[in-house]
Amino acid sequence: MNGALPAIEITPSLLMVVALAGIAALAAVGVIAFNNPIRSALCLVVNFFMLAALYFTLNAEMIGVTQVVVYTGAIMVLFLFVIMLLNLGAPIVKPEAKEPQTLVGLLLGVVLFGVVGSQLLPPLLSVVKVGAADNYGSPEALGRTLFTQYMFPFEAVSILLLIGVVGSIMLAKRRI
Amino acid sequence: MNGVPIALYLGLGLFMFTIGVVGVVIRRNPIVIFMCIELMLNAVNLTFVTFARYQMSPVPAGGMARESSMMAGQMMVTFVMAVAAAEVAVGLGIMMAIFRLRQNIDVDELNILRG
Amino acid sequence: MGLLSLIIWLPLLGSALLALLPASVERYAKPVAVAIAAVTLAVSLSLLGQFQSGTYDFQLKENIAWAPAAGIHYALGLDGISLWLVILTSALSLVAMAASWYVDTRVKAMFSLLLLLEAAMLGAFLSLDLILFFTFFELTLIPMWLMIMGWGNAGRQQAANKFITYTFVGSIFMLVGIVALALRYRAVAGSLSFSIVDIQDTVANGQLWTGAIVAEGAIFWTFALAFLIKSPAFPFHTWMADTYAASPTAGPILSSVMVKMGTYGFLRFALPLFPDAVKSNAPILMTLATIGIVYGAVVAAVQPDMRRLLAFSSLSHMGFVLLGIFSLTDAGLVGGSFQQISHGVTAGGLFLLVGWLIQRRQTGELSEYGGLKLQMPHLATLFFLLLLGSVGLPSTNGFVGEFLSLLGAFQAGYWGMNGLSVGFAVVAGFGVVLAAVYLLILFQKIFYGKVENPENRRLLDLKPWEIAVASVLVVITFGSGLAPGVIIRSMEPSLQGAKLMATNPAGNRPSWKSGSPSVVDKISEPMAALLPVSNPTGGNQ
Amino acid sequence: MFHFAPQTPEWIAVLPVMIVAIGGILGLIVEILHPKRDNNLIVAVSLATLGLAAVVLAFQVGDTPFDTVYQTITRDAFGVAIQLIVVISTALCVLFSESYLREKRIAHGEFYPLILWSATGAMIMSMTHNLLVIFLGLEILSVALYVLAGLSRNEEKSEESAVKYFLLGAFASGFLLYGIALTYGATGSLNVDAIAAAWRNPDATLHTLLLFGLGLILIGLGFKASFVPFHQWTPDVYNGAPTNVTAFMATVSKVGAIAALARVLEGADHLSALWAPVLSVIAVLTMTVGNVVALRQTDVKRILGYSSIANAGYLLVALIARAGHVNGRPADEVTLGPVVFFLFSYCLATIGSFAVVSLCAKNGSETTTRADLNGMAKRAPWAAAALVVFSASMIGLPPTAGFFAKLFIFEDAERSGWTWLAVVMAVNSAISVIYYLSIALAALTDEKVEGADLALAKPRPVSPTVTGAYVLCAVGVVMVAVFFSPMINWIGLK
Amino acid sequence: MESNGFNLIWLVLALPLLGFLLQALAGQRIEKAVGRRTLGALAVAPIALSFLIAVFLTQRLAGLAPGDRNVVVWGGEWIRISQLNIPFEAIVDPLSMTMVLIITGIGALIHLYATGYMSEEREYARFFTYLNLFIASMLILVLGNNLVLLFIGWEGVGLCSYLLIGFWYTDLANAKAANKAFIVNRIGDWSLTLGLFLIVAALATVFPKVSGDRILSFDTMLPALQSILKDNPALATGIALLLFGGAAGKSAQFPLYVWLPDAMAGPTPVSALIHAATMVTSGVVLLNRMHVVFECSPVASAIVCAIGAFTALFAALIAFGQTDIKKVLAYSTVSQLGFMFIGCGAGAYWTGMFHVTTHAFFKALLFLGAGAVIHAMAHEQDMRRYGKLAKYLPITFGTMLVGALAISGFPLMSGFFSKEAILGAALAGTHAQVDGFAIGEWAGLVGLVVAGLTALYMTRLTFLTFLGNEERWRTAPAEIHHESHAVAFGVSELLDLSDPHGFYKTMDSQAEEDHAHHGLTSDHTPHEVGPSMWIPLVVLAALSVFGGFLLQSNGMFEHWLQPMPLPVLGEVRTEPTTINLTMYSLIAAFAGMILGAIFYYRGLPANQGLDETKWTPLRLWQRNQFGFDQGVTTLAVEGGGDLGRSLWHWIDNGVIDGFVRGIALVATVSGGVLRQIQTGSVRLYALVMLVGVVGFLSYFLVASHLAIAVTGGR
Repeated sequence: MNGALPAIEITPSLLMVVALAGIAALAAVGVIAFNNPIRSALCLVVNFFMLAALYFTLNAEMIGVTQVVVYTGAIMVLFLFVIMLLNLGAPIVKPEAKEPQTLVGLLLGVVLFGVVGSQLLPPLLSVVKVGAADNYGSPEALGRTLFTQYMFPFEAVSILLLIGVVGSIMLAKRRI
Repeated sequence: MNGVPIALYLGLGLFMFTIGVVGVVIRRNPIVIFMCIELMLNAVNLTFVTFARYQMSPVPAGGMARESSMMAGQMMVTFVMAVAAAEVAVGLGIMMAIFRLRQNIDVDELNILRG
Repeated sequence: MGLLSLIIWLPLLGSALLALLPASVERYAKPVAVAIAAVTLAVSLSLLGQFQSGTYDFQLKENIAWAPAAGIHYALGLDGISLWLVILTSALSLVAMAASWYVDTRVKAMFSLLLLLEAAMLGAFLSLDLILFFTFFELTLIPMWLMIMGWGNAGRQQAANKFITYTFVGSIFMLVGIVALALRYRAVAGSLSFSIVDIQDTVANGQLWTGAIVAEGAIFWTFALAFLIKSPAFPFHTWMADTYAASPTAGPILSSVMVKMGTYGFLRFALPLFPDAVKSNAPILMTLATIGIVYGAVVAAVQPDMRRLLAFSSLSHMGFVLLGIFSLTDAGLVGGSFQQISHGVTAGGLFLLVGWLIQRRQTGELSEYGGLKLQMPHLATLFFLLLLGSVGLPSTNGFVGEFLSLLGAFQAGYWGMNGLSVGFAVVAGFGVVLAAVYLLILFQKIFYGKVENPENRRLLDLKPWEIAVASVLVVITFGSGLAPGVIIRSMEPSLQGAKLMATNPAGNRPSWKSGSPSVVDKISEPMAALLPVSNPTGGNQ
Repeated sequence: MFHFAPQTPEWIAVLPVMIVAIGGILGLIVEILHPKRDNNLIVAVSLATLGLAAVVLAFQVGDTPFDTVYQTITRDAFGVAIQLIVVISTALCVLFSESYLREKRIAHGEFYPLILWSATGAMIMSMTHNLLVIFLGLEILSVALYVLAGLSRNEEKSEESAVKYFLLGAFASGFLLYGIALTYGATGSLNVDAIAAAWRNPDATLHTLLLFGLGLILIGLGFKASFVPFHQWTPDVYNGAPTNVTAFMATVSKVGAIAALARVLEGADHLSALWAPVLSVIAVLTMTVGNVVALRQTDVKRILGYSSIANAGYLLVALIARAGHVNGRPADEVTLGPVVFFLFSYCLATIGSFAVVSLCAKNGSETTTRADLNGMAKRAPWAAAALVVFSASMIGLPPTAGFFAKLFIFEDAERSGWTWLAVVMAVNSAISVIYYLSIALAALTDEKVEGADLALAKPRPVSPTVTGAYVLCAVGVVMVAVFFSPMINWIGLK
Repeated sequence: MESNGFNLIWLVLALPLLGFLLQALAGQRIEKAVGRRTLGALAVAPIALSFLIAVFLTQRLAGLAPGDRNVVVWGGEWIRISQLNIPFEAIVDPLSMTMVLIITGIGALIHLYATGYMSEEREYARFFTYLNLFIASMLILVLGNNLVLLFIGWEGVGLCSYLLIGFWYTDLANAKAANKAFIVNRIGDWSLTLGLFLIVAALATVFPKVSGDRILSFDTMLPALQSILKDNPALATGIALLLFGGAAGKSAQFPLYVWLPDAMAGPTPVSALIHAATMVTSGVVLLNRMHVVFECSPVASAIVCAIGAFTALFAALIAFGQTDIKKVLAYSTVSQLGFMFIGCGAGAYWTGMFHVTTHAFFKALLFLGAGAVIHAMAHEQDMRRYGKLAKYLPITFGTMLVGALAISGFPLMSGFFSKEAILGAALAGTHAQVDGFAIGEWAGLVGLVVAGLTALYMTRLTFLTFLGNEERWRTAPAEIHHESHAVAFGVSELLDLSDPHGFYKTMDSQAEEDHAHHGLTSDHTPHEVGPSMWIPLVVLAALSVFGGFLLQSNGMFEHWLQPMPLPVLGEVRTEPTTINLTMYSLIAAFAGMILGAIFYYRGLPANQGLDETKWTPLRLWQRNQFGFDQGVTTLAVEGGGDLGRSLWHWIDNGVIDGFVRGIALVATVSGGVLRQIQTGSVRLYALVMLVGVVGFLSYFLVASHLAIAVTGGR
């Protein structure tokens, strides 16, 4: 598989996916590039939306919906809420751009991307065949699976959520 | 959607993951770091869904093996979202707590504990 | 429960009993502890009646599987080597209690620790399982440390930490060696065992070490390191002087038994288990012993503190033990083992007297003393008599041990390392001269001259009971010097066994497990050990 | 489509987890009903449920192993043993918590439900071959711990440790997840048993995916187990978190991580020729860094933190030694016995040590340098004695559990051809003597007279529950050694 | 040999031992109860009784055929290991009985003398305890039937010597002299031990299969040694020299003589008994006992001869320079011991013993006489403060004059015969030689010179002490040393301290008198000593006059000792053929006496007076033993001390502990370095983790390619 790059047929769907992915990638860069946390958060929201769209291109409708509801709707709101609450809107921290740590971090990021990407991406450029049924992402499929095969994780996650609830109460309550 | 190479999705996932990692390493605002972690999780989610969709791996023939396989990735994403929610609740709580104590959340200044 | 268990558990439980005693009955702590120790001594002495000499095999054996899966046993046994050490230990524990009689603070704890130490040392001398031995070996450290810290003198913290660090690090290496040995045994025998009887059997028939010279040497040195630090031998002795100087009165007395665990370890474990390594490393160990003898003596002579002086004297005297053992001759082994006992008695006695003196004067600095002979004639006499044992005057026990050790070292020259070992005997012999130097200096500085220090003029002589206790040691010193046969007869077969385990070629070594039909008979011809093995006709020219 | 055949799950396998989780809920209810009361009832409830879980687990010892709940749950001797360790450790932590928390003025009733739920996380991690379940268990364990680390909300160091633990923990979870994703991509399954099948497939791309995935999973779990270079959070967090939480973190959290790691490596055994070398390097680094850096520490909690790093290295040696199938050892000979045994002895000694250290807390504050232990022998003689036993066990001296634990690892490593690793471990054990000894001796040393606050130095009565905790630990450490063989036979791992 | 009838020998040994135990355990009580006289009698009696028994046994021994005079008496087992049996056994033969007679006979006389001499001293009982123990040890030395048993006595007498030299221990100088004696002796003992080891090793070559019973016993050992060493002179030389090293230590031969002059710090009876008559001769006894070895080695014999001769000359020269009366006698002893070794070295062992015997008579006499003088002169020992004492001390003078003549070799007195025999053997002997160079002859010539010197310094002593023209103590009294009584300064306050254990005195009853001599003052009038002291003097004087003649007549002594078991050499001639020995030795003796009389008849020459600035450098040098002792002692004491201290500081504290500290430092420093990255920063931790991740994945990247390459992707 290591020969010349296989010819890829340019289709509209491909172009759309490339566009979505491009925006998502840009937004991701924005998250770490902006000094202001609010801007970062907004970039993250954009990124999450793009991801939701990409899930739809993968036929994972239920996941895509959940992505919008959970991440964009709940988690990011929470983030923004905290940022506002703590009055962190202004960039209170010194810019990191000139620190050696930033340089080393970026360098390592490049290496990480290079190491993994160089092995994974070229051979997979030619894989275009989807193996899953088209309705595999339907709520029905998810629901059936969740309550049969994944009943134990489903029970277990309830403990986790309970911890989340009790934990945040504990962290927030006034009585010390 | 046919015709899109899996490498595109995986590449985006890897890129987002890397950006998230780099962000954790270079940013000093714990909220931003946390957001970068969320970015990593989303990259992972994308990867899961991609693999679930493309089903590259051979799976034992017969039975519901293939179906199990394509659902597994999505299940994982579902649970990751649940976990992320819990983590956010707790994580932001912790940050609030320390902010109340110090009025400052620059992670580089969190260094009483060292050595 | 067998007799040997009784000997170990009596003081151990006694120690626990004392520790748990309510503080309100603290005043009974001393008599109770002494009673327990006395009973222990009585039981130890009763071993003499049970003991059969004439065999190197273990007697009164006890064996309870402790952790069969790991091959660990609660295995006890007695032979000629351990017999006298057991008696010495239980006797000196009583002496240590006598030395601690004037302790006023935390009496209960002190005597509880003394009993614990006694139990641990007895356990170490009676164990036939490496892990059991190691357990007891280590168990001595904490009580000793606590005694130094709790009742010690100036500089105790540093000394105590030095003591425990040095001895502990050494023994950790031994633990590693023990495990490695057991693993090696498992490799040849199929199952783990820490029993020296088991392991030695495979050594005797050559299974264990064939083709594993390096492993044998390495494991031997882990043991040797621990024992050398414990004994202590040059250059591992530096913990000793500080420890002795900072210890409470009982410390050095028990310590002079504790150091025997090192030399005993060589006899019990190193010789039977690592024969080839012992043979090839004997010159090194004899060199260390010889250096220790002379070095200890030279340095002892300039010590400003009497306990330090006696500490270095111990270094010197224990050198003879080591020298004798590693001469791997009958005379040397008997001499070394005998020297163990006699050093215990004389050094223990000297430390006892020094301790009483220090308790009266609260200092060990020699410059604080002088002229005490006029003031305390009984102390002076007893001190001098014990000192004679330490000097190695013929007719004292010290002479027998040193003489035979040196003779053994000299003879070792006829066994594969000509010249070198004669050199050992010559140089080590000079240590005997130097012993006179530092001990006479010690005596002179304490007892001769005029009483210059007004503090000393207040002193009364020893009390009758003190005189009685010390006199017993004096009697032993001279008694065992004049009639050493009692001791030698019972220890010799075991020592011969150990020697043959170390020196015979694989396949012809005696074994505790499967005996040895031929070799022992052949060797019991008296002159055989004097024979030049390598060179049957040549003299030492 | 997607009509997966219904199965009747054998809930008995998850009964212990359920009991503990419900125990937490009961505790929460009690707290809600009586918010201002003392927490004795909650403690009692917690201990009772943990005890019940232990009893249930004890009855499961020796049963035939089986998978259930659609292969998400595995019940085998290893899992039961690990769960027992988790339950016992949690109970011991709970036992000494109340007195400590009250002394530190942070006696929140919610502590107990959270610690119980956290324990269920560790239990879940040990009883599955499913990566999803492992991940969930890990998160249950961790999220509760993030909260608990910040329990002492007026203490900056406690909050700081919570932030650090949370950020780095979530970061590591990211790697773990990405690793699971790649593994999933290669195997099409979330079950570790599928790795072997995927490895047999000749597709090189899948191999690469698998290897990267496996590597990232190891990193994610290695973080929890504190392997170098993913260890740096350990001393800081151990230092800052309340002592009882630290005890829990150092033991239960590590047990869970090691158990999951064992499961993963078991699944990836066919790849062991690839991962064993790199893990052996990590093991050496972990042991050495842990021990060497510990030498320079003065804070006992930090020392124990570094000690836990070093112990993680020893455990890794045990895990590597298990990759022995490749060395031709008969499969039935290679068990996880050494790992379990080491974990148990480590937990007992560590919890005991922290229980003793928790006595340093006074009137809402707590300093835990070695000097703070001085005088322990007078204030609480049994605590000092117990600390000596714990140190001996950590060093690995007979006749304590620690000796047998290390002995087993040595033996396993030697038999599997990892003798050099065993030697490194031995040398490290020798180095560790110094700092363990320093802790034990510090407790036995008297206070310095000058500058000591005599009022504080006066003996304070030690709560019987704390005493109970460390005495139980000490007795356990010795009894495990004494009744070593019966125990090993009972648990069925050797 | 049958030991029938000789078991009494144990009684000879036991009596002094009993005396010792009695004195040690009950001496003070007896003294308090019945007084010193009885105690003294109890001390003398065992020795005297022993002497009587010894006489009886000697007669019985003499009654045996010469070849049978070699009786071993079994005593019991001592050290026994399978290869070696060293029992308690006594040997009764002419050599041992001769010594027993000297020891008990002279010993009894000196005990008697001491009862008077010590009558004013504290710790009377302690003195006799030591003295009785000494007799017992000395008897063990001569009676022991093997070298190890001999060694008990050998060190035992050394111990007693130590105790007695340091008898007045409140003066530290005495204590140091005692230490020196013991330590120097130990050096000799070291050599002796090594010789013993070498013997054992040598024996091992001929006793391969023989039972090892008693191989060190003389009756077994000597024949064996003879058979081995006959063909192995090098081994013989080795053993002989090591044994001689021991003998040189005990018998104060160069260079180990240094302890003997200092030993004069002990009470004078001790000097007479131990440091003149008995102990110092044990080296000669050893050589006699082990003569087989020496006879096999001409080289060793030559060395013995040479050292003997050198010591004789060296010590005689030093003796001439001394002013302390006891020091003169001490160096004289060293010198005479040198004579004895000349005789032994020449192969005529009996001559050495002969001189031992006569020397025991006259040197004991001289010392006791000196003691009487010192006693009379308030413990003043400096001859420069004596003069004209003959007037006050007639008996002492008379007997000492006899002694001086005897040692000077005045014809027909005892010293004359023994010295004659030695010089004769030396000059005639051919045994002591190295490569054909006969050292014996040269030694004999030196001996003649020394004989002259002996006469000279003895004359000097006699004149300075007893004759002359002024009573010099009247013009130059000794400086009076005021003993600083360490009175209870501040002690009473100390007594107030708490004393829960009863360690301390409660009342101020402790200002005890230290032993203090009253100095010699100008109005001092010396008095003759009492009968307990002069009777021994007279007896010894008689022996000094007639002893030599009696023993010499008909070669009695020679025949008594000569058929010692196993002679290797043939008969050793004691009459030189080349020169007329008698004439030369008479010339030497008389020349010495006449010269001495000329120099000193007027009294003390100014250049030897109290004012030492007027001394010639040569004399000063002579007096200081030519600087040898001082040099050696300084080197040993200071050098040893420096060595010890520097070893202690450099090796112990520096190298060893430094090494340990270094290791600890390396560990903690590397720990510290690793700590540097533990900054507390989350970002840094994450970065380090990232490094780990990247490294880990890179490894897998490489490894997977390698694995695929190797396995072809399993």
